[in-house]
Order: sequence, then C-alpha cells, then structure tokens
Amino acid sequence: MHSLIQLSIAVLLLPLLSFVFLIFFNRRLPRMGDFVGVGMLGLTFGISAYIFWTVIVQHYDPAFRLAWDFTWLDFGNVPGVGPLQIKMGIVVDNLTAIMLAMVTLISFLVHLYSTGYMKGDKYYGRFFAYLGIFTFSMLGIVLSDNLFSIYIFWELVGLSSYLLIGFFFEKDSAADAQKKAFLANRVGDIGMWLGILILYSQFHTFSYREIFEHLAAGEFGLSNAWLTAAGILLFMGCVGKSAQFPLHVWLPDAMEGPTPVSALIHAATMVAAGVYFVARIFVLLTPDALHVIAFIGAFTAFMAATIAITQQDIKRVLAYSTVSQLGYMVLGLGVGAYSAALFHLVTHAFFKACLFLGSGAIIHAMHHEQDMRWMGGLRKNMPWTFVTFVIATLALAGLPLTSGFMSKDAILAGSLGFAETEGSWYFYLVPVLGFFSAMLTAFYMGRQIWLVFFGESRTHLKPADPHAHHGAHGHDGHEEEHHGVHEVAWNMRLPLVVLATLSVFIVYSPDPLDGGKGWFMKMIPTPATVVGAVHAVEPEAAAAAMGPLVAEASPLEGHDAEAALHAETPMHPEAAHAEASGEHGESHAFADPRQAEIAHLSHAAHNRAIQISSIMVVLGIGLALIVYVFRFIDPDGTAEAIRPLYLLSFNKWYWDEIYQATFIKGSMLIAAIFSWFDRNIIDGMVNGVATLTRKFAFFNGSFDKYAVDGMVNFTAFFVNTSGGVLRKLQTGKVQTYVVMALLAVFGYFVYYFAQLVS
Amino acid sequence: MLSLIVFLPVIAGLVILAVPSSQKQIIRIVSLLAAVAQMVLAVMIWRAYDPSMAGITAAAGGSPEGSFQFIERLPWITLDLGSMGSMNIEYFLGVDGLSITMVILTALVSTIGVLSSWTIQKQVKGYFLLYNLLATAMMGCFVALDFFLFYVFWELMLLPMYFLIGMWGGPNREYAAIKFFLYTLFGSVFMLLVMIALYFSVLDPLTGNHTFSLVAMADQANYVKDSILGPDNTMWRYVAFIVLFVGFAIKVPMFPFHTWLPDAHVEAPTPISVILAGVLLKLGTYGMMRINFPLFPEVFQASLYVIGVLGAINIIYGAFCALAQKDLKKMVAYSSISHMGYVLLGLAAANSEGMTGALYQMFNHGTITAMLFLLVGVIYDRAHTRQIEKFGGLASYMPVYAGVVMIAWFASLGLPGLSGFISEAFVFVGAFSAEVTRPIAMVSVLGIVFGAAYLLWSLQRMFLGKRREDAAYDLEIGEDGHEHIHFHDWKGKLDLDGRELAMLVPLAVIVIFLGIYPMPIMGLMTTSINKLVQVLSPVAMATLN
Amino acid sequence: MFELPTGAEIQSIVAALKSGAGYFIPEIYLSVLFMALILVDLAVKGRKSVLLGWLTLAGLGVSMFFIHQQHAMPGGELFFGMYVLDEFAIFFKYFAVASGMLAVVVTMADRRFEIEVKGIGEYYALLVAMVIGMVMMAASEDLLMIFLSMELVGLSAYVLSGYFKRDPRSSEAALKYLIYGAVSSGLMIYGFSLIYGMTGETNILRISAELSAHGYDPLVMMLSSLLVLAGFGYKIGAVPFHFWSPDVYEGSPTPVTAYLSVASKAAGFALLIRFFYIAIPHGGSPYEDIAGMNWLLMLSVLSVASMIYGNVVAIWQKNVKRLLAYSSIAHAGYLLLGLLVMDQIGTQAILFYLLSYLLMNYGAFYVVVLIANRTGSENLDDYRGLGRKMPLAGAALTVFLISLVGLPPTVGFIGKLFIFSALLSKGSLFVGLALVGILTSVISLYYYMLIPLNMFLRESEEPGDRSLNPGMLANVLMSILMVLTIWFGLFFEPLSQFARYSSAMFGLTLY
Amino acid sequence: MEQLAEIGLNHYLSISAILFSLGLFAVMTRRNAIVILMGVELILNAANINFLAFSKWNGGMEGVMFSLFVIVLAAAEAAVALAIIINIYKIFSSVDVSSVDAMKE
Repeated sequence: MHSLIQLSIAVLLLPLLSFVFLIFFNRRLPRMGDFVGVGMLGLTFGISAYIFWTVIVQHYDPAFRLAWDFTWLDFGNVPGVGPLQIKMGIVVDNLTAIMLAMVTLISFLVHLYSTGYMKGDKYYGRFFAYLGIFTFSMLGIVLSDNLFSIYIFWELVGLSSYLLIGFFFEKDSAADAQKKAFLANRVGDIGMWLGILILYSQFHTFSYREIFEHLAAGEFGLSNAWLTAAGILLFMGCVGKSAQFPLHVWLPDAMEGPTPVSALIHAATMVAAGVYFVARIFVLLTPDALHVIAFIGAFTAFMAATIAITQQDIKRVLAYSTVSQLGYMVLGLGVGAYSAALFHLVTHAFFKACLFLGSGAIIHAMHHEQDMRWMGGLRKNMPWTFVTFVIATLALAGLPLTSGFMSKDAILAGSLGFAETEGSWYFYLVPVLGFFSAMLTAFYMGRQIWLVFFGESRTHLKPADPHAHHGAHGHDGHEEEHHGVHEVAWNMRLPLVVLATLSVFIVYSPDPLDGGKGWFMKMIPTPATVVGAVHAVEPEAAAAAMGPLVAEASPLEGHDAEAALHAETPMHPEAAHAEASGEHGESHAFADPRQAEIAHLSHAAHNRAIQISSIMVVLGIGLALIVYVFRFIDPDGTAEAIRPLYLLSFNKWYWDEIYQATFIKGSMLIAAIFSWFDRNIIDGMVNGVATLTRKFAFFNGSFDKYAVDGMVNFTAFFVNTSGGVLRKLQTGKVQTYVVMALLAVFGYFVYYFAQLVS
Repeated sequence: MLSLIVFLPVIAGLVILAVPSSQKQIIRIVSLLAAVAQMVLAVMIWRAYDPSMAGITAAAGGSPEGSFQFIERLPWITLDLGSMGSMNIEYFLGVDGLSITMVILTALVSTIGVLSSWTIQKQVKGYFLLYNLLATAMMGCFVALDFFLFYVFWELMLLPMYFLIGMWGGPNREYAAIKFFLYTLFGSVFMLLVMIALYFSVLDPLTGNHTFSLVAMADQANYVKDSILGPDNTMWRYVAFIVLFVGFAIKVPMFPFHTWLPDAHVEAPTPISVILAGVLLKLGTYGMMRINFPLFPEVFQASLYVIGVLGAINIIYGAFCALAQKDLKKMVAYSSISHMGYVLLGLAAANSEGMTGALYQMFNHGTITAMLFLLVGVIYDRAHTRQIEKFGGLASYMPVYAGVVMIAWFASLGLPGLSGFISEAFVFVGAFSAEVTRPIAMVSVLGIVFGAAYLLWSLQRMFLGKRREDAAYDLEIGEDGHEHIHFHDWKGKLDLDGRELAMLVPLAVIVIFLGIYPMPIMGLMTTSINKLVQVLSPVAMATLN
Repeated sequence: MFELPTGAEIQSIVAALKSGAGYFIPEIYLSVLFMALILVDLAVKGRKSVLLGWLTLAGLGVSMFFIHQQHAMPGGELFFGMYVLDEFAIFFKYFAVASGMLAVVVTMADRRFEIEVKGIGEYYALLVAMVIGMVMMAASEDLLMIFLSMELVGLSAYVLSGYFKRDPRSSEAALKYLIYGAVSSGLMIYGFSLIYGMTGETNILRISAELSAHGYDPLVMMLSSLLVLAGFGYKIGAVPFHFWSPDVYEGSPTPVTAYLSVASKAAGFALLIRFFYIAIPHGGSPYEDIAGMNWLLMLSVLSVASMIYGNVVAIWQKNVKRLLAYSSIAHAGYLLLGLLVMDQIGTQAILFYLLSYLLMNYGAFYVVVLIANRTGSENLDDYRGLGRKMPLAGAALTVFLISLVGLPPTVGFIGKLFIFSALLSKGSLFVGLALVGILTSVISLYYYMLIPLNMFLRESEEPGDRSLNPGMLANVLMSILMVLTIWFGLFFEPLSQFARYSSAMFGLTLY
Repeated sequence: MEQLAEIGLNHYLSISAILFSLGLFAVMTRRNAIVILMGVELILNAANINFLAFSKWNGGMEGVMFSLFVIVLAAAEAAVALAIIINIYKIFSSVDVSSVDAMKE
C-alpha cells in the first residue's frame, strides 16, 4: 500500500475517531473536549496538507492517480455473472488532493472558530462530535473510488447535516428545517441511486473506472436514452445535495443551524459535494444530460440571485447566494467547463466560508441579531471582520484581482463557447442568465455590505422583542449599543483572515485575468467523455483518449504507485503537451469532436467573457451604490412600484408554498386514504359484516360479538348466516325430523328414478 | 446439536412446570438460562458452519450429506400403506445458508424476548411455559428438513401465540388473538393438502419410497411423471404454488392479507411483538425460499412479476399507512409490513443480489424491528400511552433513550452504515438488474423517501421541540436548575435502566457492525443463495426437461 | 307345508353351534357379565354405585382379554354365516369395550347420577348390553343379525338416554330417540325385506353373489338400498339423518352422550363399511355407478352436507354438549370421506380416525363432566375464567379441542392427515372434497376455540380465585388422556399399524 | 283382472306397501305418541308380510325366521316405548309429541 494511501486513510479516520471519542466522553472531559476535536482536525489538516504538497507540488502531473481497494462483499460464484465481488477503495488524484486540503482546512478553521462561537452551549461537546462525523463523511465522499461507497458517505453527510441543522432541536423551526433538509436530500438520493442501479445492472460493478472502461468499450447494453437517464438521475443526487432547482428549498432553511455549520456544510463543503460528484461522473454524461444540467444550473443561479436581493436575514442572503454560486458550478459542468467549475468550487468554498464566518462574527457580536435592517455602521466596531468580509464579497461579486473573478469568468467563457457550439438560439439563454446573475450578485452583495457596515446603527429602530437576548437595551441610544458590539476574539478572527487571504488571485494564478495560466486549471484538465462520439471510434482508442481515468496498468487490485506513474505518463501526450504549451494543449486531446469544439470556442470566448462580466459587475455594484449610498432611487419606493416582482422575490418564488400544497399535502392525503382503506375496506369486512348482519333480527343478539370476535372476512359472514338459517331446521319436533329424513330418501329416490327413466 | 437447540426451551418448560408458580424469579431465570444456552449453541453452530456447502438440494447422488450440515436424520414413522408403498416420515434436521442465519436470529431474538418479558407480572408460569413452547416451535421450523416435521412445528406456533396475545395482551386482545389464529390457520391448512399431494408426487431417489423430505422435493428430477404434482401436471402445480404462496404470504404478511398484523402487534405485550416481528414474519419468507419456490420453480419464474408488484405494494402501501398512524406501535407495525415488502421484491428479482438482499433484510429487519418494539415498550411502560402526540421534546430529558431511538429509527429508514441499508440496497440492486422487476424497482424506491418521512416525522413529534401542553408527563425544575420530567405512576429510572440497556445495546452493536461489515452474516448465505438462484433459473429447468 | 328337519340336520346344527361357540366367547362372557350385574344389583344392599362401577370396569377389562384371544383364531363364518370373525370385527370389539369402559369412568365421575337416580344397577347392565350389541353389530354378516344387534343397541340406548327420569330434558331425549330410532329401523327392515325378496338370501356375502350372478331390478335395488341407508345413516348421525342427535346428545346423561357420539357412531360405520363394501356388488372400478345408482355422488353429498352443516351450526351453540353434538355430526362427515375412497387406505384412515375420535371426544366429555360437577352448568358463558380455577382441566380440554380441530401435534391431526391422504392418493379425483374438509375444519377452529377463549381470555363475573380441584383420580385420568392424545399425535405408528391390520374383512379383497 | 284371479305375490306386496304407507302416514301426522308407535308397528308388519310372502315364493326359511324375530323385537320395543311414554306423561302430563320440544335451536 502506497504511503499516500495510508495517509489518506488516516485523514479519513481521524475525524471519525474524534466523533466516537467525543460522543461518548464529552461530558467527562474538561471544556467538554473541544480541544480533542480541534486537535484531531489540526492533525488531519496537517496530513492533508502534506498530501497536497506531494501530489500537486512534487509530481506536478495532471494524470497523477493512485488507487487502492479491498473486497468488501463477496457474492461467490453468481449464476450468470460469475465471481462477483463488491470492492471498497480509495482513489487519490489531483482533484482529491485539492479537495482534501480544502475540506480539512475549512473544517479545522470552523472547529477553531466554534470554540469561540459555541461557547457555553448546553451541548457544546456534542457539537464538535457532530462536526467530526461530518468531516469524516465528507472526506469519504472525496476519497471513495466507487459509486456505492460515495452513496454511503453521501447519505452520511446528509445525516450529519441533519444532526447539525437541528442542533438547537428545541426550536421547532430547527426541527422542521432538519427534517426538510433530510427529505429533500432523500428525494435527490433516490435519483442518484436509480442512476447507480442502471449502471450496475449493466456492468455488475460500482467502481468508477470499471464502469468507464465498459462504457468506453461500448458495452452498455441498453439504449442510449437509458444512458442519458442514468446521467440525469445521478445528477439528481447533486440537485439534492447542492440545492439546485427544484430541490433548493432546504438550503435557506438549513440556516437554522449554528453559523459555523452553515459556513462549513452549507456553503463550503457538503453542498459542493454535489458538484464534485458530477465532476467524478462527468465523462459518462451524454450531451443531452449535459444540456439538462446546464439549464438547471443557469436557472438556479438566476433564480437564487433574484431572491437574494430582497432578503433581510444576513444569513439567508448568503444562503441564496450560495445556491446561486452552486448554480454557476453546475452550469459550468453542464457546458463542459469542467476545470472552471471545479476551480469555482474551491475558490467559492473559501470566500463563502469567509463570508459566513464573518456574518457569524457579526451575529455573535450583535447578540444573535440576524436581521440586516437593524444593523449598520459596524465597520467602526469590527474592523477585522469588515475588511475580510469586504475582500470575500469582492471575490464573490467577481471583481478582478480576486479568485472569484478568475473562476467565474472561466465558467462564463465556457458557457459562451458552449452556446456557440450548440448553435441554436435558446442555448444562449445559458450565458445570458449567467451574466445577468453576475450583475445581481454584485448588486445584492453591495447592498449587504452597505446595510451591515456602513451608515448609522439602526439597532434602536428594532421593535421591542422580549424574547431576544438583547431586549434589555432595545431602545436605548447610540452609545448604549456601541459598547454592546465588539470585535470578536482571536480564535474567531484568525479563520476570517486565513480565508480572506485564500480569496486573492495570486494563490491560484500569476495572471489575475486568466485562471487558465494557474496551476489549478493545469492540474485539473477536462477529461474526455466516454460516451459522446465513443461509439464511432475504436474502444481502445477511446480508452486511450479517456486520459487519466482508465490509464492504469492493473485496474483491479491496489498496487504500487510508482509503477502506476510509469505506466501512465507515456499514455498522455496531451498532458505533457498541456504542461508545455499551456491552455491551448487541451483542445487537441479530445477524441470527441463536440467536446473539442467547446474547448476551442470557450478559449476563444475568454476575452469577451471577461469584458462582459466586468461590465455586469460594475453595473451591479453601481446600482447598489445608487440605491443604497447615494439614495438616487428609494428602494422601498421601487419595491412598491414593482410590487409583484418584489413579492415574488421576497417570497422565494413561492416554492415552499407550492411544495407544501402539492407534495406534502398530497402524500398526507394519500396516507390518510390508504389507512382508511386499510381500516375500512380490507379489514372492514369484519365491521361491515357486523352492521349488515344486525338486520337479521331473528339471530340471537350475541351475533355481533361472535362476528366481530372471530370472523375475518365475508366467508365468515356467509358461514354465520348460513349457520343461522340451517339451524332453523332443528325445530325440536321429532316428527319434523322424521319427515326430513323421509323427504331426503324420497328426494334421492325421485332423483335416481328420473335418471333411470331417462 | 440441532435437536438440543430446538428442544432446550421445552426442557426449560418442563423444569418450570415443576416450579411452584409463586417462584416467579426462578421461572424467569430458568427461561433466561435456556435462551442463553440456545444463544451459545447458535454461536457454536455458526462457528462450526462451513459456508462453502450449498444446501437447498441434495448433493450429487441425492444424499443431503455434503450439502447440508449438522444433519440429524432418524426414521420417525414408517407405515406400510399397501398399494402406495410405505409412508416414511423422518425426524430430519439440518441447516444450510438459508436456515443458519435464521437460527442465529431466532436465538438472539428469543433471548432478548425473555429479558423483555421480565416485566410480565400476571401468571408468570403460564406465560413462560407458552413462551418456551413458542421458542421451540420457531427454531424447529427453521431447521426442519422434513415437510411433515416442518408442518408440525409450523402449526405448533399458533396455539402459544394465540394465548400469549390473548391472555397477556391489550384491551382488544380477544379479537386480535382469534384473528391471528384464524388467518394463519387458514393459510396453513391448505399447506397440509399440498404437503400430502407432494408426498404422493415425490420419490426419494435413495430409498425409492414416497417421502416428505424437502431436500428430495427440491429436486425436480424426483417427481413422478403422472402424479398429481408431477412435472407435466401444470394446472395442479400452479394451484399448489398459489396455495402455498398464500399460506406463507399471510405470515409475511403480504397485502392484502396483512390486516391481522397491526391488530396483533398493538394488542400483544412487548416481548411478543418482538418475537412476532422479529422471527415469525420471517417464517413466511423463509418458507417461500425453502419450500414454495424451489418446489415449483417454473411457476415461480412465471409469477415473478406478480410477486414483485405485491412486494412493491407492500413497501409503498405500508409506508403510507405508517405515515398516517397516531399510535406509535401501529406505525412500527406498518413499517414492518413495508420492510417485508423489500424481502418480497428481492425474492422476485430471482438473482443472487436480490435474494441475498432479501435474506439479509430478513435478518436485519429481525434485529431492527426488535429494537423498535422494545423502544416502544420502554416508553409505553413509562407513559402508559403510545399516542405520538402525547410526547414531545423527550430528547432533552431522556438523552440516552433518544440516542438509541435515533440509531433504531435511522437503521429502519435505511441509513448507510447501519445494517438496514445494505439489505435494502441489494434488494434494489437485484430487482433492478432483473429485466422483469426493473420497472417495479423504479417505483418502489419511493418507499425510501416515505420511510424516511414517517420515521423522521414521528421522531420530530416525539423527541424534538419542547414538551407539549397535553403531554403524558409533567415538567419540573430539578434542584440543579435543569428541567426534568416525571411520568405519572412510574417509579423506575427515567432514562433507560440496566435491563433495557442490556437488551438494546447488543442489538444496536449488531445493527451498526453488520452495517459496516456484513460478511459475517452475508458470507454464510452466499453459496446457498447462488445455489438457490441456480435451481430456480430457467436454465436449470431447461436441462431438466 | 314346511317339513320338519331330520335328526341328521339337527345333529349338524348342534355341531355347528358347538364349533361356533368357541369363537363366540367374548359375546358369551359379556352376556354373563350383563346378568351378573343385575344379580349383584339385586343382591347387594345399600350404596353400591361405586362397587358396581368398578365391577363393570373390571368385567369389561377382562373381556378385553377374551377378545385378545381371538387374534389367534382363524377368521371365518360362524353359525351358517350369521356371524363372522375377522380382524375388522375384532377391532370394533376392542373399540366397543374400550369406549364402554371409558363411559363407565365418566359415569363414575359424574355427580349428577348420585343426585338424579336411586338405582344405578340397571344403568351399568344396560351399558354392557349396549357393548354386546355393538360387538355383534361389527361382526354380524347376516341381515337378521344386523337387525337384531342394532335393535339391541337401540333399545338399551333409548333407556339410557332417558335415565334421568325426573329430568324433562332427559325424558324428552329418550322419546325423540325412541321414535326416530324406531321409524328408521322400520324403514331399514322394510328395505331388508325387499333385498331378501330380490335375492332370497339374508347373508350379505351370498346376497352380493346373487346380485352379481342374476342381476336385479335397479328400481327395487335402489329403493331398498335407500331405505337401508336411512337406517345406517341414523346410526352414524350423518346429515340428513342427524336430526335426532343434537337434542338427544344434549338431553342424555353426559356419559351416555359420549358413548353414543363415539361408540354407536363407530358401530354404525362398521355396519356401513361391511354392508357397503360387501353386499353391494362392485364392478371393475369402484367409482362407476353401482346397482344402478351413483353411490359416490350420494355419499359425497352426505359427507359434504354433514361437514358443512355440523360445523356451521355449531358456531351458534351456547351449550357445550350441544356444540360437541354438532361437531360429532361434522366428524361423521369426515369419516364418510374415508369411506368414499373405498379402498384399503380409506378403511385404515377411518379406523384410525375412530381411534383418535375415541380419545379426544371422551377426553372432552370427561372434562365437561368435571366442570359441570363444579359449576353445575354446561353453558359456554359459565366457563369464563375457569382456566384460572382449574388450570389442568383447562389445559386438557384445550388439547382435546385442538385435536378435534385437527392441529398438530395431536392424534386428531393424524386422523385428518390419513383421511386427506386417502383422498389425495387418488390423484385429483377427490381434491374438491378435500378442500371442503379443510375449509370446514378452519370453521371448526372458531367454535372449538370459543371454549378456551372463555376459559382463559375472559374473567368470570364472581371474584375469588378459589381453585376447583376436581380431585386426584380425575386429574391423573385427564393427564393420561391428554398425554395419550399428544403422544399418539407424535408417534402414531402403532395405532396406524393396528388400524391397517384391522382393515382386513372376511370375504373381501379391497382395491 | 286376469292375473288377480288367484292370489299372487303381487297381492301380498301391494298389501304390505299399503300398510307401510299407512304406517308412515301415522308416524308423520299423529300427535299422540302411542298412535305413532302403532304406526311403527304397521311399518314393521308390512316388512313381515314381505318376508313371509317372499319366503313362500322363494321357498326358503329365512324369511319366516326373520319375521318371527321382528315380531319379538316389536314387542320388546313396544315395552320400552311404553315405559318411556309413561315417564313422559308423568312429567309433561301429556303424550303429545309436538308439545315435547323443549330442546331445539
């Protein structure tokens, strides 16, 4: 087993250890054992940093890939299939390394941050335990090398998100939110599961690589429509997890959870897992599937942005912006801008985490005030927070010199290239929506900055609220609330600083205008599809064209990495080329003409994208300034003027109401109907029979009792009545008995006499 | 060995018979000892079991040795029936991959059941007598390889169950008990006819006599050409299959024969619910795998779609009914209807993944549902009500209980990392891989969502949030300033006490362990399942004719 | 016009009697016992019921020994073919004596006899007379003997059923039984006369020979067989000749009820089997129309009607004795199923079923008597909560009832098993009948379980957990019967072997 | 009318058939227990006539024997019956069988 594998296993298990330890012993430890969590995560981060260093910096190779697996289930010699084993394994490649580093870093920072934020909570220790299991399952998603295990960890992050959203479970809103989140994710997971099943049913394996190999070899038994379906269904998992339309409704509610959780799970890592998963299966997505993905992403980005404009809750604004940004990533994958999307995933993770932690600091300082209307002028009180927040905001808005700028523009460029490739007019909706949302993003972030940090404090405007902690000084004046709000302590400040630093362009690329020149895009080249034109070309040609994914000597058993590396490098001319001649290299790599053209055109569209998006961003910020700083336009007045639109946005396009009315009400109704059916129809023969038979007045009164007692269905009723009728023959008069017998004899006689004569 | 594990409880029962009924503690301890001994034996059998032997049918040459293990085969009844040769009934026990898992499950659950019977106060002696009789009957059903013997054990279960529900049950127990009795008897009497018909249709290849041996019956080559259930007598073979299927389906219980279950569960005392859901339901599906399908493979192949659809109905219908329940125990009862639907679906897949999933699901459902009912019992003991809306916010006041409930509930809704997930997953894998059941599988996945829905909803209503106004317990501020609750007339420990933990923790450990690494149980069954699938496959039948 | 027999003929007659007497010992012995009991009753003064009881018991026990002797003897006809000795007959001799002994036991347990009647002597004497009658019924091979033995049983039964003179129900039972019995035996004898007219023979072997040799007028044959069937049907209490039985069973003293429901039904079957198998000439296949009529259909109708009617109407009964009466009608139906098959396994099934019926039915009646002694009632509602007060009796009764339903592991289950095996051994021919039998037995579960339901699941009105111990002897007996019921349910080999051995009849080779 | 010129088997059989029917009629219609018993006697005697006639025409003794036994048993039966009926009269103070129907469904 390669040392990196061992290390990544350690990375995977340490947080689990922290969970197990804390869940059982947190009450027995000093400080409820938070140091255990922080320490473990620190260690985890250290190891992943080392992995990152070795993988990305040392072998600087796009095709780097390590794999190790073991037989988890053994079905023996299955009739019709042959020996069948289900394997579990780990894969370490560039993407994994980067994700590991990112996840562990943010998780570590959040742990640290929480020591300040959650201090004094009743279940302080349990909180760290939950964070531990979340980190564990998230790392599992990152590391796993097959669909089955990723599904397992997929649900486990769902669980930990469930636990953490409902951490304040005594609040009904929190309990509702956690249930909603879990169920919404379950719906997505069903799709994902069906997708997995489609693939398994064809290949009897879960492993990515084997599936890709089979696909590349054109062994997919069902029609192409099934393959598209598989892609879309797998994407449903992402729709659930990454809160894409139509399953986005859970994420804003998830803000009921503690803010560090929002930062870690619902901004940086878990919600990005959906994107990560789609990236993992990117190569098997057919063009049709990609179209669906692209449109859903674009629509989500736009819709969420419009909603974010009107929200009052500081965290909700960020939540919707998260949805919107995830929409971008999905859009990016949909249009084939693979690297760009993943790039945006990482950059977004950092600056959005920064924003959430910042807002957390504000909320903490404001004594759990979340409504932006009652904030304002905080820049004086909280300089550190202010600065980091602004940096992250710029990155989110996508201003030059920030990381967000590079990644977003790469995506938009990709979308342009995509639209041009596909040709017909409606594909242009994708880039249009993308650019428009860029403007909206800039606008609502500008609004938020202004409402929170600039102007005068509006705390005193807040109507008195006995329940709020700071209700004591609701109405007293300026000074009063000023020494109410202070900058937060170092353990909450440090994460802000680190994350803000990571939102600057230089970390990723020397050229502030082009991420393509950066190490990231080079290390994460767009893999060649295995389904596009694959049926045209020869299997092994396709296999070769698949780039890193299938390029291993002995795919099945775990093996020595060096060998793998030797086996790989020669097989990737394009990889080498890419290193040599920068971004242009990629386009030659693709066997699939469509993919090649997209790559080409999107590169061509690069500059246009920059120009348009910069204009959009400037427009957005300008609008924000006009509205909130110079007050040329009165926001409330405008809101009145366009009330329907305002309401639509303010009420989140009414999705919650719609779902409530249709699905939830619907299933409740069905449930009611079914159980009624169960009680009254299927089982109800009994009672129905009882009522029926009461009409037979000449039965003895105990009939009900007997019937309802023992009789199970209609035969019971029949048996009983027939009994009731037959017994009437028993008159008690002996002569009738005799007559009966004689009649019987006579009857027989007549019967056979008739037979004889005939 | 097997005889011992089967008849231990009866021996215990005889001992109890000698104990004066005033000595409740002794009676309990005796039964517990018997159950534990059974457990130990089960583990020994498990350790000594060789997973590479297939079972299902006889080994080459028609002798069960080399195919089954721990065989005990004695001539029991040998009658000369003149024109029809001699009637041979054998005392024929043995285990293969199908039974061994169920044997372990039975031993486990009946031990738990004894522990949970500790609270029974009324007529302890009679109770444990019947309980031990029941335990013997259940274990016997799983290890019997002679149809006659199987039938005897099968019917032997009814009477104790009738009295256990009827005498120690809830207010409406008479109804529930007689309903259970009539329903299940209705199912099994037809089995008697089929059994006799099979007897006249099958010849034991070794002795050349008619036989009740299930091993001989499982091999289509042993059927007499022009007998009533002979290979060419299609009509009667279909009839027999359907009759058997209905008989077993009633036990499962399969829609629309399920209505006895909610009543029986709601009325039965906790330990009996545990036994009922934990083991008895499994007998239905076990019977299908052991008897119904291998004996009539071609009919089975012909009716895959129907079975699958019925399974899907069970899954979804049960889930919806559970969603609508107000009584916690009734909800759990419907949930087990829903979960047994997965088993049916997996069987309908008729491939290794599906069947393994089904059998594994039987085991997991046994442990998980046992936990669920025990937990319901815990809260019922305290609050004397099971109405969900009578609770709320319990998580703050009974953290340990809430924790265990979390494990059980999530295991039941199929959360990965807990055993329920793996079995359901492979049921779906199998069902989807099979052409016939693919559309059914695509529909039944909805069950996953609604399963999550009713479980999470009940979880929220009972444990999260704050105490309701009309809750079944009072709130008070303890001396330490924290809030506490206390139930009316409940003297014991508020949170789980030692006995309850002793029942629940082992189950929880098993559920978690088998969720992470299923091979210890799954490894036992794979060979037999593959053999079964191979026996059932159309290929095998083609080679036969 | 008739010339007197010559001396030689008389010699031969005497010789035949002498030779026959050797094979006639049990009957002779029982007749002696009968007279002895009357004499003892006259001779001994004071309370002698217990003494007489034990005496009868012992006497019958001894007769077992004489019957056992007959196994060794070569079977064959006696007294000019009036009488026959074969395994079949021996079986029923055992059966009659055994059930007689059980009847005595039940009688000795029944308190009502001390209350109701002064002189118990005639009772036992008549019981023994009935035993003799039944012993002869099973062995008689001549219409005359059949008639005589049936009348012997009948007359003693009339008296016994009315033995509680001051109890109107008992007297009513006697009257109904008398009238019904007299009429049906009248019908039967008229039928006999017609058969005699057709064949000029009264020995059933020679009758069948005659019929198959010279043929017959189907109309007359049918009429006569119907009349005979009416007579037998009344003995076995099958629908539609059953009407007397519920009332008589309810009214008669419980031991008599038990005795009638088991022994006289069994004897009736013995006659039916013998007459049906032997007198009616069978063609090549047993299932084609015989003697111009479709016997198969007729008997099927009888048995199906009995099963359905008996079980269905039993659901309504509140009086346990009456309930058991109806159930015995149903059991006649099950037994007829065995007769239908008309082959050796069918006969064997019937004999086994009768044995099981002997055990479980007597057991049930015995417990009923014990309970009646304590509660003074045979009403279902008065059984509430008895399970707590008489646990052993409750358990035993439950076992007997389960066995009557036919659930394993009881002997009743094996009986049903054999019956259905006999049916299904004929392929799919009788599946329909088997289905009816199965379904009706499910119905029977319901009403049988009403009794344990009341005993265990319901609480009695009057409080107090006073345990009603029926006494050591009774407990032992109950336990023995219960254990036997279960033991033979698990290890029925000896019983079924015996039944098989006994299914051989003189002058008949079964298919 | 020719074959009726001399007494033949058919005459006897017709007589017995008529007797039999009368007996059945009595049994079915009469309320008085005694009369019902007389009806039974008629039936038995019908049988006797048959037996005798047949034994004369078949030329065998069995019929005669049979009828003798039937007569004897009829007497015995009558004795028992009377005893029972008297007891009934003691209790119900009537011998009307239709009034004796305490036991019924």
